[in-house]
Amino acid sequence: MTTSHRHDRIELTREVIPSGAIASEVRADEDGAVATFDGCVRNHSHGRSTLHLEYEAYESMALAKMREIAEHLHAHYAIDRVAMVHRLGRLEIGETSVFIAVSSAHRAAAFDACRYAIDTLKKTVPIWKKEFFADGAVWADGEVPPAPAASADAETPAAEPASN
Amino acid sequence: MTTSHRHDRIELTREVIPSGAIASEVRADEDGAVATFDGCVRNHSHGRSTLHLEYEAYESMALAKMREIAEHLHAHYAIDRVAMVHRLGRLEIGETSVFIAVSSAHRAAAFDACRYAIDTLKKTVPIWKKEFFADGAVWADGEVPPAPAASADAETPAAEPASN
Amino acid sequence: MIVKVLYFGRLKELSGSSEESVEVRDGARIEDLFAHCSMSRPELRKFRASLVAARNREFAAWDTPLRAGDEVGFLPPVSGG
Amino acid sequence: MIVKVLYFGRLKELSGSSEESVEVRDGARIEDLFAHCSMSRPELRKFRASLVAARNREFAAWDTPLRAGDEVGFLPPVSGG
Repeated sequence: MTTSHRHDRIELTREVIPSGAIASEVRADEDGAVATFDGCVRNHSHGRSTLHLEYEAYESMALAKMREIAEHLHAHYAIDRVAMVHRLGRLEIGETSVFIAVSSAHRAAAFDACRYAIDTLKKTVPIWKKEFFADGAVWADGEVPPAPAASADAETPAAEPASN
Repeated sequence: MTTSHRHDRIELTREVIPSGAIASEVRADEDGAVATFDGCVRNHSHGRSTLHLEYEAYESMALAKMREIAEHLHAHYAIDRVAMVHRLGRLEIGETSVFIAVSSAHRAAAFDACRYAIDTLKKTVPIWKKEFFADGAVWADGEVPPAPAASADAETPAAEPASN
Repeated sequence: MIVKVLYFGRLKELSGSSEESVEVRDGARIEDLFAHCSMSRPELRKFRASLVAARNREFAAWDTPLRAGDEVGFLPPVSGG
Repeated sequence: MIVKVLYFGRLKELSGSSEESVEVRDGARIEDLFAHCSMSRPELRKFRASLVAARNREFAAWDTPLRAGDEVGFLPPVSGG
């Protein structure tokens, strides 16, 4: 299990993401910089007009992976707080699907951490996007997350209450 | 003179910067990403407790230099809109001194452009910060903007109505 | 032993369910579980190359041995963000 | 000819004014103007090495010739952001 950083906000939600409020929350008095990334629904994809999107997630695992990203940021960048919120369900054009905010004393760490977070989220967090067009719907092309090639047979961890 | 990008918002202000509203404004329906940078007043500087700050600017030149930065972004990054607002006058701890937001179809351009903008603003825009501590005030150490080393005597541009 | 299987995205649509409990032999590995699940849903097989498996909410190799009560997800390429 | 001189930040505090009109000889360059302004305010001189000059809101070399009506700023290191 990872350390929990008290002020971080890691969430999945089916409501509109309150980006402004989240960006304000991550800032403490010792911070001089807040970098944010807002991923929002474009009106086009691969040359076709998008009507709306739907996102679904393996929710428990997605939250675990998002928390891992936040822990990585705290371990590798001189940052203060992290907020990372992804929306699920139906989203209209212009709505925010993911919002990430990182605060720090100095700007380089906030920028680097924010970018690492969204790049890694897109590669490793089990969330799926379905795109709805006038003539049908498709699951978006995605990224294959890196997974172990072979198991270390001898010592695979047991399921929760080690029921064997 | 540079082209003006209709939707850009380049401002100096003595009021609280409405970061959330600005971040929303830069997003159009064709954008999938908004990267923002919020520079805010830290409660410390070089190990001393900051009480408040004051910013002043060579306003006409600062606006011209900020517009130049925005034009550079449009020329060099695949972005949509730029907002760049700097506050002047007295600022309290936690208040935003500068807010930059950049929208684009894809995230890399928004991040790169936003970062170029704040890095360049800090080096080239004539704005000065005075830091107030319990035991006095100092003008912050700054950056010396790059300037031409020698003039091209023959063809210096004339002052406004070429009064000679 | 019984394990839980989860399907997401296009796999959920193909398999017609998001979750099922499956009985597998002791010593079975994730790849055996996938083979079992594909028997009744042959369309799953053509996605095998692009899938990643998760065991108890962690990415896992296909040769990972299963234990009773494990939660296994077959994950199509992810597209969050 | 007359040019306008602007002071900012610590220079404004040192010089006791933010703006003045200065009469310089025809053909004067920015460095001549600075020398002129420093005569009545010798403290300005010690900042010379860290200053950048602007002419009509554009950074300018110290040897830039002036024209009547020019607006010249002596800019300390900038610290916005």
